[in-house]
Amino acid sequence: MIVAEQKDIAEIIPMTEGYQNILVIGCDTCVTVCLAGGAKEVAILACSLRLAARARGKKVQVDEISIERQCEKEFVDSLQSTVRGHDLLISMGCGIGVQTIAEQFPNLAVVPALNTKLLGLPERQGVWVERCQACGQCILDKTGGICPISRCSKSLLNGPCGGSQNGKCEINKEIDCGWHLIYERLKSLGRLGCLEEIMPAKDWSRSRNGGPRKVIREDMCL
Amino acid sequence: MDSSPKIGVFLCTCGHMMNDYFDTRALLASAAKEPGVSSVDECGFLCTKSGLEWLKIKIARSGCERVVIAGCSPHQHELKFRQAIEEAGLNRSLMTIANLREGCVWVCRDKKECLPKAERMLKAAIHRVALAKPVDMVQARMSSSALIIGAGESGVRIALELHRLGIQPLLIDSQPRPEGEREAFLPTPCTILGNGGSSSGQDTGGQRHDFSALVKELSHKKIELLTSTEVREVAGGVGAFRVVLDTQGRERLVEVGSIVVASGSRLEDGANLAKLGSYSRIVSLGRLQKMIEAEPERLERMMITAERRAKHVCFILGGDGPQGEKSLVAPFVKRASIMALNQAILLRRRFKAEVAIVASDIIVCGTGLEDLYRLARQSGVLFFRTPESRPPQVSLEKGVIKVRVYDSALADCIRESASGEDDGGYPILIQADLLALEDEVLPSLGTETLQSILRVDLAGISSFYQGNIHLKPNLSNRRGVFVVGSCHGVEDGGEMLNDIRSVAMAVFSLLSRPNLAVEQKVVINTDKCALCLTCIRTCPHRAIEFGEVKAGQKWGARVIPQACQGCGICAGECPAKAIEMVQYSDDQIFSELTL
Amino acid sequence: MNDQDQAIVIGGGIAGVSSALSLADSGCQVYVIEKKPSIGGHALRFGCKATDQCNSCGVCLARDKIIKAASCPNIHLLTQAEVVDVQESGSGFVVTVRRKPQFIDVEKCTACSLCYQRCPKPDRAISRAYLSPIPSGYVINQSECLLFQEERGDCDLCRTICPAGAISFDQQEELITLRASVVIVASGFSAYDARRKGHFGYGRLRQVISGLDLEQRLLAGEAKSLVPRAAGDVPRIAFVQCVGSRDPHIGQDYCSRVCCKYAVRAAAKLKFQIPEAEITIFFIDLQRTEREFLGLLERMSGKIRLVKGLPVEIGPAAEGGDRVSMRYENIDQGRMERADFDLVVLSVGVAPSEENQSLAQTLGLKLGLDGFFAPLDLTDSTITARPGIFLAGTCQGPKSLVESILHGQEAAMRALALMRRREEVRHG
Amino acid sequence: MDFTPAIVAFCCENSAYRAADTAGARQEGYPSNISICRLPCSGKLEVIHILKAFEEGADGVFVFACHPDSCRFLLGNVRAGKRIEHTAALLEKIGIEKERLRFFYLSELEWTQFLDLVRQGNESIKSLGPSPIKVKP
Repeated sequence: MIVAEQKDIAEIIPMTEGYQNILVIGCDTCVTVCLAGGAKEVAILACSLRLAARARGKKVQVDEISIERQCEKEFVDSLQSTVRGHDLLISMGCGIGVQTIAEQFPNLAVVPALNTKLLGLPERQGVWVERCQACGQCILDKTGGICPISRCSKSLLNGPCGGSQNGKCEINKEIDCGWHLIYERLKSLGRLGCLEEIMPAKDWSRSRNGGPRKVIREDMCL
Repeated sequence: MDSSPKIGVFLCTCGHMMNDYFDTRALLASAAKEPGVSSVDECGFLCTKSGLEWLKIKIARSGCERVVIAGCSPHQHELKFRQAIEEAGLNRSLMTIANLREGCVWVCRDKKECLPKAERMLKAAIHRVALAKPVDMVQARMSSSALIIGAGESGVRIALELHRLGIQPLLIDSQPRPEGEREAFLPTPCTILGNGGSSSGQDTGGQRHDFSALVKELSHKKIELLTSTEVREVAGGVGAFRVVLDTQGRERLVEVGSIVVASGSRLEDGANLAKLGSYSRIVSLGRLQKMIEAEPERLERMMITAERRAKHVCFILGGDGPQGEKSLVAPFVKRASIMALNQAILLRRRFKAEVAIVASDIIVCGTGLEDLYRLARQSGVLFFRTPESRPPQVSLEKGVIKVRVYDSALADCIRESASGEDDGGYPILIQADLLALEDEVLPSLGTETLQSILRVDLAGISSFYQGNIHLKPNLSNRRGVFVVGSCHGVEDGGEMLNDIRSVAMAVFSLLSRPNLAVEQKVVINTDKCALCLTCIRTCPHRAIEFGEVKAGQKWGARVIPQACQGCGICAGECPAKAIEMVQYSDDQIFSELTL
Repeated sequence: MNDQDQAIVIGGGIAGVSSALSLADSGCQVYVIEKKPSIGGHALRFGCKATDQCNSCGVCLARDKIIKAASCPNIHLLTQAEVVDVQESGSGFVVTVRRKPQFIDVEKCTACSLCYQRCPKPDRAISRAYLSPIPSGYVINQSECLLFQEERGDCDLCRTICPAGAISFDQQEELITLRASVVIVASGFSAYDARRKGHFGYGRLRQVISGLDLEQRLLAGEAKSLVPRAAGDVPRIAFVQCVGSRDPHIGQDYCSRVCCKYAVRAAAKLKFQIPEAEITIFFIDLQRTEREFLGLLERMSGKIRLVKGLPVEIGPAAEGGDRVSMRYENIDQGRMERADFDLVVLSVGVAPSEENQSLAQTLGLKLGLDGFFAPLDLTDSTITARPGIFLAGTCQGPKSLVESILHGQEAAMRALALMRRREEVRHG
Repeated sequence: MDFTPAIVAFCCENSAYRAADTAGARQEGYPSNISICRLPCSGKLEVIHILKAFEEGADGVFVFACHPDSCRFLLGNVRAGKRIEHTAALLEKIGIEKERLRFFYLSELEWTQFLDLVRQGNESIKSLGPSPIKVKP
């Protein structure tokens, strides 16, 4: 699932500067499930923007709607009549949603209300962890179903670095060493042989660092 | 709007009391102008029998479909009014009360403020009732059977008690044999006092009963007992839990009305004991109890050391009790106190030992404990009271256990007569052949797994729910699941029996009717449901589960109405706005905010 | 459950209410016979002891149950009523109840409070009958009412003023006969009368109050006013434990089980409301049981002072002023000490009710040496020597609110088991 | 002219609503500009309800929950507390003083505290002046 998190309202308010008729569009799929851009969040954002405008002595019209999936042109097209009369669309979808809307309504300003963070799963209510980096070349078959690209902080392909200690990552002691997990899993599967195969270097177009990322919504953690 | 429901507004003046505060006709006139209001009326006493009859007639005559009652607090007569409008043919939830008495006329200092405030409140109530939706009543089937997890003493006993009440118990235990041991360490003062129990007047050695006799009674009563069996899965809710049991790999689905957790607890050597190493003459209370019962000769030998003739035993209670994260109920001081008193008396009576008990406080808050304490004193047990700031010091010198004690009451007289030897502030020296220390009480093995399967907080492993006053004395966060015995911190055997019978009562009153009529307080719109599982994870009562909403259809979240307690937390958390509390919908709450 | 099964619960305190609710939920018709004008007993006179968090005193839990019982269709409340006779009949009992005139018809009373407001007696002969947080009705206290006093025997102001016409002085005392298969005795306790310990000055010294007095002030939200003080003055408060407990000289040689807990909770509440107050608790043995209480003790450590040892006497302070002076033994220090306090709270114990003797006689039961109803067996403390009569709550011995609820349910279970057994016998 | 703020008090029906009833029944009087909104549990209260109250012209919003460990639904009050914290931060960024949103723990018996809190709360909202939403056109 795509995990996103809402931008700080202080960042969204300036985006609406100068617009009179705003439509906040939610998405009923991934971002609803990760509690960032569903019907509930749309209502909160729309109301917040109305209040923010009035607190600044302005009056704006903010309408709200939520559609099945913003990443599908057909669903976005169904907004044709709704967007009429609006001069700004705020997408509460993931980055793809924003772009699909922008593509379908080329004459309207579209801005994002979310930061699309990662592909992951909820570890528990209110905490999401990264499990996939969409690297485009899945090797989970060789690693016992544990992804070294996302679970190893350095995305190493051929075993752990020297910093792995007691099964924990040297970047952060809270994080499990991805390669330690892979080793343990393969051992229990009786397939340690997999590790002998040397994996060729991956072609990284961009470098990255910082290890697996995490989204935590403090107010949802209970 | 033609389709808007007709609303009847009925003002109860509380015996014309309200007329003192404002012009009731003016209030009703302004209410009559609100959209949807089809009739307004006032009455002196709506809550009386005749008032309720009047209300029913008025509803019938005016043909109104919604009712606003303006009067006193809903906490006073809401139920009565709901019943009345139901008798008048309306759904019980198509009603709103405007709390004009406790919320307006008795609040305003200035009578002039009353009318505008009353108008505002009445308007809000009219808007609210216009948005009201009927609440459905659901008949929940209540199976009169119960699953009891754990065949320790509390489990076996509650099975027998439930059987007496006509509830069909099914007892399971993860062990191959039922074990009385799991709670046998819970002591009862009356057994030794001899003024109760099965063997009146006899010194029963601290043992309450014969556990095997209880187990025999089980088979005599034909109560099913599955050993080597564990719970794999629990679905459904009170009245109809669907439980998957696993007996050594063989799975079996049972449906039960209630689940009683009697998983018990176990004793471990406490931190104090660990600190003193593995010297065989330093034992835990639990170990000492076993020796008294099963190995008296060995115990006798242990108490006779080469140098000295008399047998000296010392008990240390309290102090820095073991408080591991998973330990039950912090230090189990009461349990230890009763146990030590029992054992001290026995050691004096049977073994003629010299016994000293060192403690900061003697726990006597329990049935018969004061008598037990007195009996111990009368039997010649010595008590040393130490301030908490100066716990006793234990050392081993040439095979003798030396306990140095500061007793505040004796300190001065001893110091005066002391030989001048430096005692480091601990003037009393007890030389003991045997030293007994508190044990640590831990949840039985497997409690954590059981907790995650039942989704119920047990044994205070995560102490959050159990501390809640509204779960006292023996409820769990999940309706129909009860906790009994030492697994939720019961400290003495007598109290455990109270606990067992009280839980038996609670199970019975829940399951005594074959059907239970419950309101469907929460409704999930499956079309909107994104199946994010938020409601399932946040419902404090585990009243929501997911699966096919209708056979063969798309999956969705669904409410188990009899398990739902109507808090609305799910509706508050649902990100897709798919969950609505019938009587507190968003629109209804918004309608009250118009100021 | 058989529909004709009727049960009688004597006492509408928390234990009786718990028994009644359990039985009513199981389909029995239950008559609760309460001496006072409203049910609830002591529990409704206690205040909430929450500070910045709940301290698990259980008062709200008890109130919930009482409110639930008051509106339960299977529970029939007979207030201002007393059991005068119990006869065995077949497998059950015929119980005669004497009910005092109510004067105010509860069915008609709307709790509008007019009668209360207009009652000419300065301290009002009419009081609120609390069943819920708000008065659900009013009652006239016959011994206070002017109508029943010779000098002004014609006052019926309230009757003429009552808009509901709920007041009638024509009512007479009535005798009601009830049949029941079981009787549960839940007649409760009396608090120890601290006046009996003259050296503590209770009743003589304004600054010395009992734990129950404090509870009522907490309930009324007036606890702060107990320690009036000038600016910069540090209020000093003492709690004295075991007043009327663990004392063989007065025949109450048992631990009252609740005092350590209520004293520490009340101390925590006072400390929360008056943060600058210095609070000391004088005790014999601190009864450290129950997890919630241990947690509270931990949170309060360093905030309240605990002194092992009880006062010998309490008297007016030497230099006059508003304080009282206390002489006490500090056992841990091994010496006598003296200190002045603005307020001394005596933690009075749970004593057997004065009416136990006569009630026991009516019921044909025995009291124990301590004056409480004696169970047949200590491990089965709800069973009496008379089959069909059960004990619940503090009439059997000291218990906390939660323990009373538990015990009430236990008694109900025993009663139900008996009813079932009889039914089985009847049907072979 | 003296400013009378409009205040919405969200009250859990198990605690503060009862306390408010008792406060009413004692006829001690509290500011009549406080509108009480009854909730089944403070855990039901959503961010949007608070925002809507401000949008409808409230100058202040008070939320009353049961004390920690005494929520009849276990953690509804803790949930509410976290949500209020989150909403207060949101309000501040929107341009509404976070002091206009206040959160209190209260039990059903603490009706005198209820009086103190609403009286003091009313004064503090008064001193803040009308809500910025209302002042500007």
